[in-house]
Amino acid sequence: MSNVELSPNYFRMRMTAPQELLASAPGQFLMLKVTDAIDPLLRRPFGLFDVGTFTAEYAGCGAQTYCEILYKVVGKGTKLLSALHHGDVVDLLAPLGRGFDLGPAGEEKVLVGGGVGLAPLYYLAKALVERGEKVRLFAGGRNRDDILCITEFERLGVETYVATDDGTLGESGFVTQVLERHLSKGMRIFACGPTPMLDAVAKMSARHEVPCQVSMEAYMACGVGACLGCVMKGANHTEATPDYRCVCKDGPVFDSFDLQWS
Amino acid sequence: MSNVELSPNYFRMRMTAPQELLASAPGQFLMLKVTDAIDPLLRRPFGLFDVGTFTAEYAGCGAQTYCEILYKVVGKGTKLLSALHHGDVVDLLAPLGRGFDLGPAGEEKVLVGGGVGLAPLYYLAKALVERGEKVRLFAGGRNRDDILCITEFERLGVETYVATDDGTLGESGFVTQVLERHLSKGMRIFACGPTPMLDAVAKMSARHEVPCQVSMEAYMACGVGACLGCVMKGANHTEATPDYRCVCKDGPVFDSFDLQWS
Amino acid sequence: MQRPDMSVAVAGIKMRNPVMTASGTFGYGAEFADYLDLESIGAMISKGLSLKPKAGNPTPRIVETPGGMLNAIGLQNVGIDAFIEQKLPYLKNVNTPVIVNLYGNTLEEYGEVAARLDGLSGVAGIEVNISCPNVKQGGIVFGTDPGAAQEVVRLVKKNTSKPMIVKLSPNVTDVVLMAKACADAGADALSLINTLTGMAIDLERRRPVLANVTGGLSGPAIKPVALRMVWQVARAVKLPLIGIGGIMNGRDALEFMLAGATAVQVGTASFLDPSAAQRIAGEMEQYLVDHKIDSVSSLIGALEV
Amino acid sequence: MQRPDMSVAVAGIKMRNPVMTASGTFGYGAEFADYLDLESIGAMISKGLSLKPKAGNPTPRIVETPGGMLNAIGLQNVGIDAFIEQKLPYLKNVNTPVIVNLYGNTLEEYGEVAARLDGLSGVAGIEVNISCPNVKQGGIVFGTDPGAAQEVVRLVKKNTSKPMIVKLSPNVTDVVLMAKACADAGADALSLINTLTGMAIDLERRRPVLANVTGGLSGPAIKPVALRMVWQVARAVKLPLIGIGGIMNGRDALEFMLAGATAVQVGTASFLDPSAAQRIAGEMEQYLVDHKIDSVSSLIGALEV
Ligand SMILES: Cc1cc2nc3c(=O)[nH]c(=O)nc-3n(C[C@H](O)[C@H](O)[C@H](O)COP(=O)(O)OP(=O)(O)OC[C@H]3O[C@@H](n4cnc5c(N)ncnc54)[C@H](O)[C@@H]3O)c2cc1C
Ligand SMILES: Cc1cc2nc3c(=O)[nH]c(=O)nc-3n(C[C@H](O)[C@H](O)[C@H](O)COP(=O)(O)OP(=O)(O)OC[C@H]3O[C@@H](n4cnc5c(N)ncnc54)[C@H](O)[C@@H]3O)c2cc1C
Ligand SMILES: Cc1cc2nc3c(=O)[nH]c(=O)nc-3n(C[C@H](O)[C@H](O)[C@H](O)COP(=O)(O)O)c2cc1C
Ligand SMILES: Cc1cc2nc3c(=O)[nH]c(=O)nc-3n(C[C@H](O)[C@H](O)[C@H](O)COP(=O)(O)O)c2cc1C
Ligand code: FES
Ligand code: FES
Repeated sequence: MSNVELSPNYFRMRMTAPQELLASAPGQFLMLKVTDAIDPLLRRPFGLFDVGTFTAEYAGCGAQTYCEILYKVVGKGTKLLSALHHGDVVDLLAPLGRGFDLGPAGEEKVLVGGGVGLAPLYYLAKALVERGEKVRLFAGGRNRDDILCITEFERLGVETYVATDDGTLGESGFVTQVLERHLSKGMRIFACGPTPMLDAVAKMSARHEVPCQVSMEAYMACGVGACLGCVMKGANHTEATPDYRCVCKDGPVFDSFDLQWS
Repeated sequence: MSNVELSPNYFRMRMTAPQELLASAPGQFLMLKVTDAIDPLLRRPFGLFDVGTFTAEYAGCGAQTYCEILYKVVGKGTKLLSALHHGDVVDLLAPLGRGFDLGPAGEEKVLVGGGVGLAPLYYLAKALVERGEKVRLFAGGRNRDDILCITEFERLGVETYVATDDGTLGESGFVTQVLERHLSKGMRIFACGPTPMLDAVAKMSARHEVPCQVSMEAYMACGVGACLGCVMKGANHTEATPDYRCVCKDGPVFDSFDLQWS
Repeated sequence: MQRPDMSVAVAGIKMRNPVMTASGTFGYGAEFADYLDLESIGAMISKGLSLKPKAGNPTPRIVETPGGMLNAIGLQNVGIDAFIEQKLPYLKNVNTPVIVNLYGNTLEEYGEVAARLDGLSGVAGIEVNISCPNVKQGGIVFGTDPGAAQEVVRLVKKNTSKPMIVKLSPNVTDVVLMAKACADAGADALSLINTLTGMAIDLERRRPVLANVTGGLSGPAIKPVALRMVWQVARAVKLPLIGIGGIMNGRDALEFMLAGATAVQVGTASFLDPSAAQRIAGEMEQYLVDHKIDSVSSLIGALEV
Repeated sequence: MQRPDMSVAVAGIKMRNPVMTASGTFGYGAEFADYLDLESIGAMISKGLSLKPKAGNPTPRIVETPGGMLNAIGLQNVGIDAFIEQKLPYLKNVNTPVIVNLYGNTLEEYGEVAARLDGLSGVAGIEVNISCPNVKQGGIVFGTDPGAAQEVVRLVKKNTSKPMIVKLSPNVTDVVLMAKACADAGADALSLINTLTGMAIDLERRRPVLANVTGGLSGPAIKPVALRMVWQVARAVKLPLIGIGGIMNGRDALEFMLAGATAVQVGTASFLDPSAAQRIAGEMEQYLVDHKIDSVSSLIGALEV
């Protein structure tokens, strides 16, 4: 594996992975067991940032599938993860969940990422560019340290727009404000980031009548739809007629219309 | 720190330590917190194998005290310990307990170590040799992999005798049999190793009227005499008149007469 | 050497090995088919089912704690009818006993759910979860009151001809008293333990982490309590016991058998490793091979005290 | 900003901060003088003392469990007289309240130990450990029976003019019931929780690890149960509470205060880090500074539910 710090507290980790991951969809995620010990006990979920193959020459021992994650250190699991290095082994469960529906060709694709929410959008951008789609990325964060891998997106040919709360990179303000200026019918939104941002994007997409998919986060235990710990309220959820969706199994990517927003 | 495997499952670890450790006595021990996490939760006790000072030139930044331990991988704590390497930091509590009483000068000093029980005897041998004493070491183990650092003892000028159960190094049989052939009045025994060995040595020393100190092991939680978890029966212990001794505080080194043997 | 005999039977339910999957931690079974061979484990226990579908609690529902986790799923389930229609047909094709975990919001519901299952092929037995508040008796939990537990057990017994396992709560002063009460009321086997009630607090938000405030503690943290309770009950009650609580590997499982369990259930471990139940059965067998033990049942209650 | 006010008072015992050391985990205090400043902590609680010296249980007495440890020390102690003669004089010179934890092998002994301490200078208060078996009532534990607990509390109350803290056992169906019983019987404060009864098994030897078979579970593993019980009792009983169970750092301690505790006790943490109590008090203060909170007492029971 490799594990590099991209900006303070943000890391990009590449690990060898089973070949089946090549069949994964952007938006799917994996769960890592950070330690063999019981602390932390549960696996930690991360979006697939990229999946690919080392050539036999590069890998030195037959072609080798790898996957990458982009993560932020927020607690003890990610702290431990950040200390791993070449030669360490980490146990991964993947691919999990339902990824993005790329939608029909021809529409303009708009990716909206907040902070580490960029992670699954890179894998998505690659898939879209491969199909020859026009892709724009709107990336937001609190400050410039939260804006990651923009060059990588640009290298794919993605047009990028950046906004930071404090204006230390790109426009000053919320990325949703930038997005709103560029939004028009015929586009399709793919968003990942903090819930308040997704909430704003979902509402905006409704106003603009633009289809929108969001990738959600929730506390997870199993990642396979068994524990019912990660559920979210579906659009029609009421106390009397509850409608819970599993983020791990029915998501993490949902059509924004299928969920209940604030 | 440095951490090298001496023979299968036996490691020698050197770590920088507070200067106070220079005032420690052979036979004292330290307790290591193997991980910041809660698994394993408790500290693990290890005898001081050596304590010394790197010169300012060697350390590169002022003289630096270090200590060493010699340990065997037996469970999860020692397993984790064995994975540490240069640059890692481990939290140590030392020196703890009561060490060996070196006794009057002039007597011949006899060290008896079983397997990793050799650990505290090296520090002891150094102290004795420094005082100009004649020192012999009797080292036993199941097979040759259990016999460690004999060269280091010989370099100090210690006369060494080795026995292994399977005869793969030194004499075949128990080290106590070898010891018995060499034992005579005017000697003083210092023993560390598995309890059955210590039991045999204690009885032999009584028969030969040779003073004998033994370094004991017990499950420990606090290491400072507070939890009363590590106690052992004193010589006069009975159900009616109980006499428990703390291995961590009253020991780990005891006069063999002060303990109750099988 | 021959392969050791791993089979055990609990209240007439024959299993190829003692490893069952604990209710609520294995979905309805199918969720795990990609990760392990469902025909490699002893038995599967369904998510807890009630008469009507149940929405469960608001979120957050789970949180990690030191060496364990709290859950307040709130018994979300599809209801007994949907289970029978949608989930059971799949399970019938799996050659592994299926045990239905059930509960009622009232005493009567317990009886109705049991009746609904009686005679159904593909259901090898039922496990009655008595850790639910009895709404009518002011919220007292059936599983913490011997009298209330007996009522539930008697009623279910009347409504079923299937082997009936009663699952005990650890949140009691005297688990032996509860075990005896359930035994007297007609339980064919006892499983223990369910989760310990606990709580986690979000210091920054000054709120409980779980929307439900309290939740059930599971995982390695509770293993010592579970082992103790299995041992206590094994000495006092003749029924076969199923040990549950923090079992992560084959050694843990065998410890429960020494304490007196005929079989074990694997819960939280399946979240860390979806193939845990199969792996644990394999580790148990390997232990027997390594120690030249012919049959796993020879270990039941073999603790020397 | 000024330094936050860390002081609290429990039943009239004034402390510079809310961090006390838990009984049985801090020896008689002097053992830790090399590792922390005894005058930096809120209060010290002695090892549990009885009328006569007590030998305690055979060994092994302790074993590590996932995220915790079991102990079966068996209340080994020097006895109340030796404590007064040999340990108290040292403690009197330390400017930190000393609270004596006591227990009796019989009801009467509780009263006698309390009487022996009454009027002694240097003893700021007593903590009554009711988690002991009542030999006369067939081994039922005082702390799990409301009636028996009340008898103990009433008798001790009669024999002391010192602030009396009663320490509750978590091994009960309804901790609130026990808390109310003790409050009614005259407790001035309640501390909770003592250890959860558990067990560990040595698979190879097919024996319990502890010579005593069962032991008391402490450490991070039990924190969720402890928090839940503190919260439950805080809502039901007016007395000041002292939160105990798995507190490893300042954040843990503050969570207990949000749940309703006026002070906390640090137990197992002192084994991992002999200066834990001082460190935890420091971490609490730092949290207050970082969050611009003037006084730690403003957090007591501040959980929003
Ligand atoms: C489907 C999915 C995909 C994700 N993808 C990424 C990603 O690509 N990159 C990335 O950096 N992070 C991602 N996350 C969030 C990531 O899982 C959490 O940051 C991580 O689990 C925190 O672990 P920890 O031990 O460091 O923190 P903890 O000490 O457990 O907690 C620290 C904080 O993290 C939050 N947290 C803990 N567990 C989760 C969880 N399961 N989900 C959300 N928040 C949690 C808690 O609310 C807490 O405030 C994703 C989460 C989900 C559900
Ligand atoms: C005073 C003292 C000095 C010691 N010096 C050394 C030394 O110099 N080198 C060395 O290799 N070992 C030494 N030991 C033993 C060492 O502490 C244990 O091997 C170690 O704690 C095992 O930890 P673990 O996590 O790897 O094993 P665990 O997984 O905890 O247990 C594995 C086995 O180790 C035994 N064990 C666990 N904890 C202890 C303990 N506290 N004391 C004794 N046995 C234990 C258990 O009985 C178990 O069978 C010493 C022990 C004591 C009490
Ligand atoms: C997420 C979750 C859901 C659970 N749901 C149920 C349930 O529906 N019915 C039941 O009887 N027990 C339920 N349990 C309890 C488990 O079956 C088991 O008794 C408990 O988790 C202890 O075992 P473990 O430590 O191996 O997880 C649930 C446990 C968890 C963690
Ligand atoms: C080794 C040990 C000895 C203990 N002895 C006593 C005691 O004598 N009296 C008592 O009331 N509690 C005793 N306890 C319980 C602790 O005071 C405390 O209630 C419990 O350990 C939970 O706190 P913790 O998780 O912080 O350790 C003891 C605990 C341990 C670990
Ligand atoms: S994490 Fe278990 S159901 Fe989603
Ligand atoms: S280890 Fe605690 S008293 Fe010795």
